[in-house]
Amino acid sequence: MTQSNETLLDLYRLMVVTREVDLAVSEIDGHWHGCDGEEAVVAAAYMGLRDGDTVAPHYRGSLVAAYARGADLARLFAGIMGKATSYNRGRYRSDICGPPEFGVIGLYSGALGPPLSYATGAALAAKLDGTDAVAMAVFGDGSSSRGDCHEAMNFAASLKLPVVFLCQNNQVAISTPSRDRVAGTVADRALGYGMPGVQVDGNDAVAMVDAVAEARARARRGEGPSLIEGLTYRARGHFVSDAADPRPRDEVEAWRARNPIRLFRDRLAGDGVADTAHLDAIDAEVRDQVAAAMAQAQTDPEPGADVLGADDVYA
Amino acid sequence: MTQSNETLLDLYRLMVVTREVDLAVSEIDGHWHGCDGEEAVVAAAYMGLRDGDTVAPHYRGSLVAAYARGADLARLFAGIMGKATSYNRGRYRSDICGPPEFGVIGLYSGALGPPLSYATGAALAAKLDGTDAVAMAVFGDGSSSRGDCHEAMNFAASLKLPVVFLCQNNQVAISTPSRDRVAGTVADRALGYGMPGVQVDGNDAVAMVDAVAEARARARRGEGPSLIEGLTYRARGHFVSDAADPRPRDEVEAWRARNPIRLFRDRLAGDGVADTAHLDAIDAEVRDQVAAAMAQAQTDPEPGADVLGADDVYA
Amino acid sequence: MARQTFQEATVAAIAHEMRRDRNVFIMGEDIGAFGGPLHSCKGLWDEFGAQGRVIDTPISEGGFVGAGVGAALAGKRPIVDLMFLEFMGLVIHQFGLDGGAMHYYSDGKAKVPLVVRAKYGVGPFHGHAYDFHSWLLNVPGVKVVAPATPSDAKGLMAASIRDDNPVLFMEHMGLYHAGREEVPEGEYVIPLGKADVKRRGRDVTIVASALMTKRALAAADILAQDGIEAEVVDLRTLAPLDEETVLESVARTGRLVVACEAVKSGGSASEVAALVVEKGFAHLKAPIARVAPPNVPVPFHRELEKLYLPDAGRIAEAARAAAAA
Amino acid sequence: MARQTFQEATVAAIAHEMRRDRNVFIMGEDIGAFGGPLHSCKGLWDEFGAQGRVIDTPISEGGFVGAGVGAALAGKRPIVDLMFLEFMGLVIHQFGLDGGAMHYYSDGKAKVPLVVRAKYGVGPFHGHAYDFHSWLLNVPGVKVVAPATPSDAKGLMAASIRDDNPVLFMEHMGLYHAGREEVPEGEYVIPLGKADVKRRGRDVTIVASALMTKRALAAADILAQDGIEAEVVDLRTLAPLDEETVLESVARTGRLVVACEAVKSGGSASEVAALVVEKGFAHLKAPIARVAPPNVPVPFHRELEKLYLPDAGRIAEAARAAAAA
Ligand SMILES: Cc1ncc(C[n+]2csc(CCOP(=O)(O)OP(=O)(O)O)c2C)c(N)n1
Ligand SMILES: Cc1ncc(C[n+]2csc(CCOP(=O)(O)OP(=O)(O)O)c2C)c(N)n1
Ligand SMILES: [Mg+2]
Ligand SMILES: [Mg+2]
Repeated sequence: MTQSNETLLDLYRLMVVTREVDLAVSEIDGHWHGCDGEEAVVAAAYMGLRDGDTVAPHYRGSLVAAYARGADLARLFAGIMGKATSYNRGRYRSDICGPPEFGVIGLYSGALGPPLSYATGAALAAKLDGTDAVAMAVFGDGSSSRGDCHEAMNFAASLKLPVVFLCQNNQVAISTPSRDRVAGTVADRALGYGMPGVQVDGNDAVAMVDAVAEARARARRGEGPSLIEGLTYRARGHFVSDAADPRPRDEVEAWRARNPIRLFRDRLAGDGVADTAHLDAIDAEVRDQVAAAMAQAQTDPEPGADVLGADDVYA
Repeated sequence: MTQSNETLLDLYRLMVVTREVDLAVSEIDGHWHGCDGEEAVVAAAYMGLRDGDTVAPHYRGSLVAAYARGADLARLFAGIMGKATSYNRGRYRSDICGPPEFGVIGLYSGALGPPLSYATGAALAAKLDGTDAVAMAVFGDGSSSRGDCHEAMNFAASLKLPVVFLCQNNQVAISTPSRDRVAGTVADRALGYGMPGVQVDGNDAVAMVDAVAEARARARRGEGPSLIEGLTYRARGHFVSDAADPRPRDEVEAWRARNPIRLFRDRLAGDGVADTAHLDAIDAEVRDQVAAAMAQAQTDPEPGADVLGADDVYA
Repeated sequence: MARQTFQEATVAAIAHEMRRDRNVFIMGEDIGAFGGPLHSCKGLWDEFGAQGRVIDTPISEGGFVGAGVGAALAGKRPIVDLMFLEFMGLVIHQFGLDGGAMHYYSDGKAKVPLVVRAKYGVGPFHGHAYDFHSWLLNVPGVKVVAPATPSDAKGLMAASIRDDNPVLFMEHMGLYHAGREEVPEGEYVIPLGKADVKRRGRDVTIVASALMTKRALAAADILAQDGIEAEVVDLRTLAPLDEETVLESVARTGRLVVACEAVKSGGSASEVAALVVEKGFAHLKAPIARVAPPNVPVPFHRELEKLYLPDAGRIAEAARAAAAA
Repeated sequence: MARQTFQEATVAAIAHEMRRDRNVFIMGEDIGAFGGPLHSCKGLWDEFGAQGRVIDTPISEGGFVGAGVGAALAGKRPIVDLMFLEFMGLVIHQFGLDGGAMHYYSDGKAKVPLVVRAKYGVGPFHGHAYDFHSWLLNVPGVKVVAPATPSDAKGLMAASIRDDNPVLFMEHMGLYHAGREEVPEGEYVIPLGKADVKRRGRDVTIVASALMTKRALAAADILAQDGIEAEVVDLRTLAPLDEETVLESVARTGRLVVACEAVKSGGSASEVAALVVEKGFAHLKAPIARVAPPNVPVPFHRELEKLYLPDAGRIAEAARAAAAA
């Protein structure tokens, strides 16, 4: 599958947004789980969805997913600080939970795994309604060990639901290397469910977006779910202020050298999709946008006592 | 791997026990989940374990597992009626939960799935203690869809634990055909965990016992878990009094024609392992043993009020 | 009116709502052509199966309750047949913690109109009896419904399906096929969160739900022979609790017995007792008695099961003691 | 004596028990070389890692808590670090329903000496705060421990490891690194099931645990300024509840406030209130007040979090009202 130049530049832009969001939030939140090195997987996962589609993003990249679905960056940033202007007025955190009004299903508790089933349910709804909407169910390599992952995949495969399962495999879970605690490869699991499974170079933006496009098209045609494993690398710590990184220095360096934004940039320039000046302009525009959104969020008001809403628990 | 004649005859005997237990219990308990047609898988799973090994049987076959580990048949039958002479004095049912003093882990609630992890824990204990004990984790095709199955397999495979995962695939779960709701094949899932996985003709007793022996030997050598899928067929209803059987008549008949006891009997006679008279003698001896045990259990006393043990919940 | 069992009335409500609203569908293990264990979905396949609205699921409780949450977020109104309440422990995260939090955490943007129905209770079906509802009272955002009669089952199931929150609908196996009563046909909705005074009396209040309501009514008959007039309050909805009705009753009687099938420690009977000693203390003339099983798992032998579960006699005894105190 | 934080004292107890009994081992996510989130296992890897007794697990809570149950059945004494109590909803079946039933259902043959430790609580670590212990009071066979001080953490962790039942050991993140105190070195065991009167007083009893004990003590200081002498009963073990100590205290004071971090509805405060109105009614001179968060999930913004969680002022206010009633 080949993407249009426009799509490629949108993808590039979203990768730059991912990086700039990372940089901006890192300054205000030591507990921010960044996407440095994983921008290609993140941006490819959430780009180009349609109205009616649903995404249950991996928590690492969740804010980018919400942005890609149309949420306002300033309000998302406000949600990291719990400001009154956030989409939920400060009741919950936007770093792991996007606003549902944009078709984003977040972590409503801290548990990884269950959102894979929620995405499957959204796909079931699409099938019941006879639409061609799809659901993206994105999860980390560590999260692939949750029973939810198995239950969602078997359920989706046996009912032929329009789900794209995407593993954002950064090869580590907090401190635990996936080679130690994820037996086999995630992509190989697809075979056991009789669905297509493919391992993709997660630092190759084009390969990623092609794989996602193919899986989505298949889902929209009613042919059922697929599994994509984007093999990438967490270039920094588990969260911003995570000091210790026990991973081999040379491994870290080798992956950092394969920075997906830089690789993609070189390719776009090399293939003549855009010249350096154009790409620089995108960079600058994104940087300004992110900075403005952050400045806005920081001056936004804190929530008042009424937001607690002790009687608001029921719809 | 080739089994000794003695082993083959033990296997035959345990298959006959499985059938006779079925027949006997069917008379007193309409909710008995029988093993008709599945005797080869059941007997092969539980035969020949050693002291220190642990088994978490599939509920269908659990009583046979307890018997194979050395529990007394009369007391097991008493446990079906909740008699005072049962291993737990009537507090719990022996049809789905064997006595732990025989290394059997049953269903302590009605939920299928979690025992796979309990078996994995027993294997972890063996590894920590440096013994060569193994754990058998047996489950149905329907139960393979539980997240527990995935979590236990990944856990065992990544820690190289001595577990044999055995799927008693009778191709149906209550009314749901596995081809409808178990995507792919169970055996193929092994690949995704990087462990050996094999589908075996579950009505071929020799093939089954060979596969089990190989997997156990591998586990005892410290080489980690394996997965065996024994493909068989539930020759009758979900439980004894289950009237409706929506499965295609000819499919049912074709499988009934491949009755594993009959097939094995023919093979034993054909290969000269035992002549018909010898096999008949085993049949008769087992029949008497089962009848005597049932007669005993039926006259055993009911539990008294003291068994409730309102204050006995803590060890 | 139609003479229906609890099971029939429940299914009638589901069918009615499925006719009324195309977004309603049902899923669970063996609920399709098979009709569901204990006929929990009898007839639904014939009417709605071809529309794809009666879905057999794999044995993946977290997966399909989770799918229910996801479908509800997407605008459907799923009913999940969990088969047995015992399995709530496998799905409380999806149903309760996540499902119950979504509305609040999204500041009202997300709605989770999901019904999980589940069989439980000591009864003729020997096993899967455990009564696990009490936990959910401590999980914000979920509702818990436990009808005692066929009519209530019908009206409360309709209301549960129309409710925009995750609702646990409890179906007691000891009531399931245990006799028919006249049940209103067609549209019949009983609001959630309202208790029902099933018998008036001035001497002592007995609060109960589900099978315990039936036994409390039998206890009231026994007590009447001794000249004690017991009022029986059937909670019907356990979360949110109808505080008013309970407090109003105790304000009149001054005495309270709470009968509950969940084990005593940590059971929902404690919640009712705490409510009354907090807000109705001035009216209390006697200790509040909780009549509930001891703190052990449901035992297997039939006689032990009987010793385990409170019966009319034990409820009456507690009420007599309260009335005399 | 050593000056230790809650976290250090807890780990000291684990290390001591691991030295004492080779069957004790620990597993959980990221507890190996990394040392566990918030240093929950700091130092254990260095001392016991090479023996294979500190095991990093996959992210499979049901799987590794289940493996803990299985290893316990097989004679080991596993400690499972669940990371956060929020995940109890993912494992309550394995830990509670199955794990808690095994001893009883096997007529004493099975023992499940398993400790699940879990962090929770509103505190400096922003998130994973939910206090989910109350459910377990309704699950037969499990124990629940919630220490309030470093010393108690040490003695109760030792007792939990030596206990032959599934024990939930709760580690409040607001207490975890919040100051040191003198903690006995070496062997130090506090029996489970015994409450501790942390302050004597004759006017009103405040029952609490964990962070609420600290706040109750602060409330008692406030009350003392008004001449009200509050007695603070720290439950320490929530299941089984030390009924005697609570009842004895209320028998003297006649007034009871229960402070609890779990949301009010269905929280364990209700259990304490129910106990007292059932068995201590004769001594009660005022309504029992439960001081607990409202029935919503823990909100995110720091100010909302503060409004959500009871503080010393609110506990004092409730006690003052009780004392005046
Ligand atoms: C069910 C559950 N278990 C544990 C955690 C704690 N936790 C938060 S992030 C994380 C690591 C997740 O690893 P992975 O899925 O690979 O995502 P990554 O952080 O690498 O993006 C863990 C264990 C959790 N949030 N949920
Ligand atoms: C977790 C769980 N879900 C559902 C059930 C109800 N149930 C009992 S037996 C059964 C079918 C199991 O199918 P399978 O694993 O194939 O075993 P089989 O009966 O065919 O031997 C079901 C769904 C259960 N006991 N536990
Ligand atoms: Mg990862
Ligand atoms: Mg089967």
